[in-house]
Amino acid sequence: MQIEENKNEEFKPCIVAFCCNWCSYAGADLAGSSRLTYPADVKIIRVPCSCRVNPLFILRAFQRGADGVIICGCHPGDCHYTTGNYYARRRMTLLFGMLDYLGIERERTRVEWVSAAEGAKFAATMSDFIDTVTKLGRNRKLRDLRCKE
Amino acid sequence: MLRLSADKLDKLFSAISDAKELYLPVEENGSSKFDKWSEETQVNLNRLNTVKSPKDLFFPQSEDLMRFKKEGKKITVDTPDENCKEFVVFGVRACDVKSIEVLDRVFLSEPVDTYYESKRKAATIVSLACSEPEESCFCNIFGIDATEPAADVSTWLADDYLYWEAKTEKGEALTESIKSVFEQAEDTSAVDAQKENVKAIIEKLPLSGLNLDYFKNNDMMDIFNSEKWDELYEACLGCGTCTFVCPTCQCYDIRDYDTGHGIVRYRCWDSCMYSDFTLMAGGQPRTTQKERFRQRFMHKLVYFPMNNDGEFSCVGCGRCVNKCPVRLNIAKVIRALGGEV
Amino acid sequence: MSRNDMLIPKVAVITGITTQTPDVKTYKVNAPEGGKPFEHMPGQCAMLSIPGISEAMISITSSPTNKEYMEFSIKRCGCLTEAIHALEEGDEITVRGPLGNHFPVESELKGKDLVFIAGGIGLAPLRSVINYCLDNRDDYGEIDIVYGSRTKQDLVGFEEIQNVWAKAPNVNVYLTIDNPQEDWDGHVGFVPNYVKELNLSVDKTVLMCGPPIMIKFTLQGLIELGFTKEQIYTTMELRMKCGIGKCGRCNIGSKYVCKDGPVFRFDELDELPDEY
Amino acid sequence: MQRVIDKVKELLANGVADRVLAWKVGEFPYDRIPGVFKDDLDGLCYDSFSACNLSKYLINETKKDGRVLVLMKPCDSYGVNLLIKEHRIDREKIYILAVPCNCKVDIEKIKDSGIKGIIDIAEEGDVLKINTVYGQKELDRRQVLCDKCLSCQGKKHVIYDEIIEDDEQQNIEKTDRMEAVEELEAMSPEERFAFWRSELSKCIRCNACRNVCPACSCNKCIFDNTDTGVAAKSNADSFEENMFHIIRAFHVAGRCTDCGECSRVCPQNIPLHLLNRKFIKEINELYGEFQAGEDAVTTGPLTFFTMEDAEPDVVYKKGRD
Repeated sequence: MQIEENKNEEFKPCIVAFCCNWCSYAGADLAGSSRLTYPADVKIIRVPCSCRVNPLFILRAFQRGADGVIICGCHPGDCHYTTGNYYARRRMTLLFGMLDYLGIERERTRVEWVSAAEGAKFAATMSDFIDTVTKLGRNRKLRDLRCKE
Repeated sequence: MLRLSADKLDKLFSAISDAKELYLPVEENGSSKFDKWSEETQVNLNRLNTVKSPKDLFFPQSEDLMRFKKEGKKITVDTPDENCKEFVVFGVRACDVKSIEVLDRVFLSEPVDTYYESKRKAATIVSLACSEPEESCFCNIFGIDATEPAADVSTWLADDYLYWEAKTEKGEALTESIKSVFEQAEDTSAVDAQKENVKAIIEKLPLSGLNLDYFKNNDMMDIFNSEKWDELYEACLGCGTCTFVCPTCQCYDIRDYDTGHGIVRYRCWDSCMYSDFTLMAGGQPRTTQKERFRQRFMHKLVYFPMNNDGEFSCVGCGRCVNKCPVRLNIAKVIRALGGEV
Repeated sequence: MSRNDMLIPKVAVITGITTQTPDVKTYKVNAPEGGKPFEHMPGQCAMLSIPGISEAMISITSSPTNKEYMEFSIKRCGCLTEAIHALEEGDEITVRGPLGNHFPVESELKGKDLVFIAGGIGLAPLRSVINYCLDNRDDYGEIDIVYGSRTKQDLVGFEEIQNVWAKAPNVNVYLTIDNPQEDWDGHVGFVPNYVKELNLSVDKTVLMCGPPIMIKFTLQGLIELGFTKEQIYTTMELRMKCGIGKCGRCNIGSKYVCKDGPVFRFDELDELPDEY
Repeated sequence: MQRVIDKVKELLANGVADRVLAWKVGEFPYDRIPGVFKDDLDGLCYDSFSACNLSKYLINETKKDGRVLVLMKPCDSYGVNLLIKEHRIDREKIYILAVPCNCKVDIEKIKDSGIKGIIDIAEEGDVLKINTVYGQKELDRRQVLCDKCLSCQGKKHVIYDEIIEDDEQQNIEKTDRMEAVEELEAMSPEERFAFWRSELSKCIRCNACRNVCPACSCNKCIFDNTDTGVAAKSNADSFEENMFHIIRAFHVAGRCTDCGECSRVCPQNIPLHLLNRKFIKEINELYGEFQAGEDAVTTGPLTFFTMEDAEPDVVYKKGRD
């Protein structure tokens, strides 16, 4: 599977968003049904819980051409499985620290807690993240050259 | 014989690389490898062996074989160009020269591997005689003379001069093209003295006395069933270090990689030490590390000679001796099974 | 720019699919321009591949006497075979071959009485020889076919066995299944036992293929009956990648199964380490 | 070290175990191979070159019958605790003899100093007397110690049944183990990227770091499992090594005992311990000091949390002026 690259001259980042089924995925729905707009460059991948996101998923997304990866989960304390997002929080903190340590731009990864009721927050978060990543430009450091066209 | 002052080596390298790409032992970031020469490269001709052997130039650790494109149900196969740019490898030790002969027996036997062949044809190999063998060396037991390396051109670094002697047509051609950097060596006594000296040193090296008779004179199944294997393999971690630093190991894997816009089929080095090497949907014929460990050495010391006129698939370069994380190696295997004279 | 290397496959198209058993399908394969991708001898193999999945060694089940197409019987058991089972008529795959040696149909086997012993999908490589022999019927003596599988449904090519082989002159077909079944009135029992019951005359030549456990016990049985290892051939399978004796995967002793095999006589196997 | 051999003999004679896992002499005076001895202790050796961590070998050893006596250096003992905690080894089946350690010598460093053709090495105090085919050489052993020893956690054994007390004074100047990590952190992202790019691109995917690691004890590694789609075994692209090493470091995060074996065995001399130490440093700073293998019961930092944990954006805030 290849995340399609926009070949227009103007840089449009490719964003992968891992969204928890119980909150932010519904938040995205709400954003949609409330007719809130956010750029269409976000590819949402639904996961059962933010702690389902294996660091490999994030690296794979970058490998295949993502310019930014965002993980959205339930607010701490609100996890459908009680504690999943607490574990995710530690894992992602460490992983992001490592990516930074390896010289990968730290703004390319983000974790955001978005509940099912926060459609507006979802849209705003995505717009903001896209802005940040757009400023950074194309992800060149964590990319598999074989996947380049 | 020709010669050139050792402080003018850069001149030689730049003359060679004017016409062809030049690869030679390079020191980089705490490691060494055969790499392309440019004025900035840190050449190291004192290091006896690079970590990866020059086999990487003929049989790269990873190599694209072909590309597939799928359109609907249609598949098209796209293969890379067969022609390879001519290149020169400089500073290949006698053991590594021999290892390329071993690889030739595998890849140039029918059916010929054209990927290897094209690079092999494009290469001119310039060897460099050893002046300071180390304790891990045992090329002599395979009949290799470290002081008289084969290849297209042989060279010696002795007494601040590089002595140069073309041995084949390819070597003559290369010499002709860069003739101007050399002077005629009237006196080659420095080379002779070095040869004498190094031969005496080799006599004294701890592994020089290893004996291969056991592997020559015993039945394959007797060696295979030897009880010694039980003890030998014990510490083996099952990593692939020995395989990947080995100049003669030639096993490979073929894999497909979906790039999202076509499929690349590539091959890469593989190791018989890995548990998934022989794993099938239906089971695993080599169930423990013992079998895998035994396979590697049986192949080098017994199976390969059986198929190749008694030629061993080890050249005594000592890389596995130096690099094994737990210091197991072929020398230990030869000694444990076969003993010494 | 086509390059000639044994690692580079040819494109082929699937022109027919027959579902043989719940997990075995037989595929007719042609070159895109028609005809066969290449010629082969009975017992030889080919590397089939779906680019992007992987490549695997599969025996060619059709006889070389079939001039129109090639056939492969494939049991679903791994990653690639799973993907092949999902293919449809008209889909393209890649093949390369012929690889390996073949049964000595033109030499040692000529004029002999032949016994074919197969279990399950093990019939696939033997089917090539059986049909070759039937198409050159005068060159061979009496033919016995002993074939067993777990259930009636798992017998590969049941129709061909009943309608073609069983009706051919001087051919005896013996079928068996592991356990009794309602719509089965034939023999019930494991192949090795059945072979012993059949009391085959010991001057025949045996060609055998099946799961390792079947091979092991049938071989024992045949030796007890008085057969020698020189009379018994089998065809083997190991993990393979290159198919030309270079990648090292299928190396047993001094042999490479892909190049020196897959067909071996049991006296040859005796001289090799037991790593298959 | 005669003391150690005598003790082993005594313990075996007393029947505490029926075999001993220790270091065995090899081809060269500096070869120390992990090995199991039964009655004949010929070749058993413990000296400056016994650098291999034996703890991982216990996984296989404890699958066998009987009890095994194992020699443990201070740094290796953390691995034993970790493996006990993760139920990889059965405490009942091992008898641990703690042996003192005054840092190990790195043969590569000796060779890098230009010494070739080593026939014999004798140790006299801090002096290594090296006999080579090119003549007699001398070296100060403190100049050629293993990197992992220069910044180890000290001489404390965290688990043992019996201990051979240390009678030597530590005379080696240790460095702070986080020094190199901090240096990297102080670099700009571009410099860090260049550093890691050049280090990791040397990787030949031999898996030595993984196979030697006491924390890497999965029965089947994710990188060996073709079903995961990441089972690439080549260094076909810079991304591959990046991914392999990041994920491996992440898998051992909170479990890495910092024994330093990964860097020691790397044939390409990649400073892999700097990845693991980064995680250790972050964990210590964010979630409180934690030393994996300190004991065999404390829950690891990645299988634990508090409500007040830092949000992942601490990473962005760090070092921001």
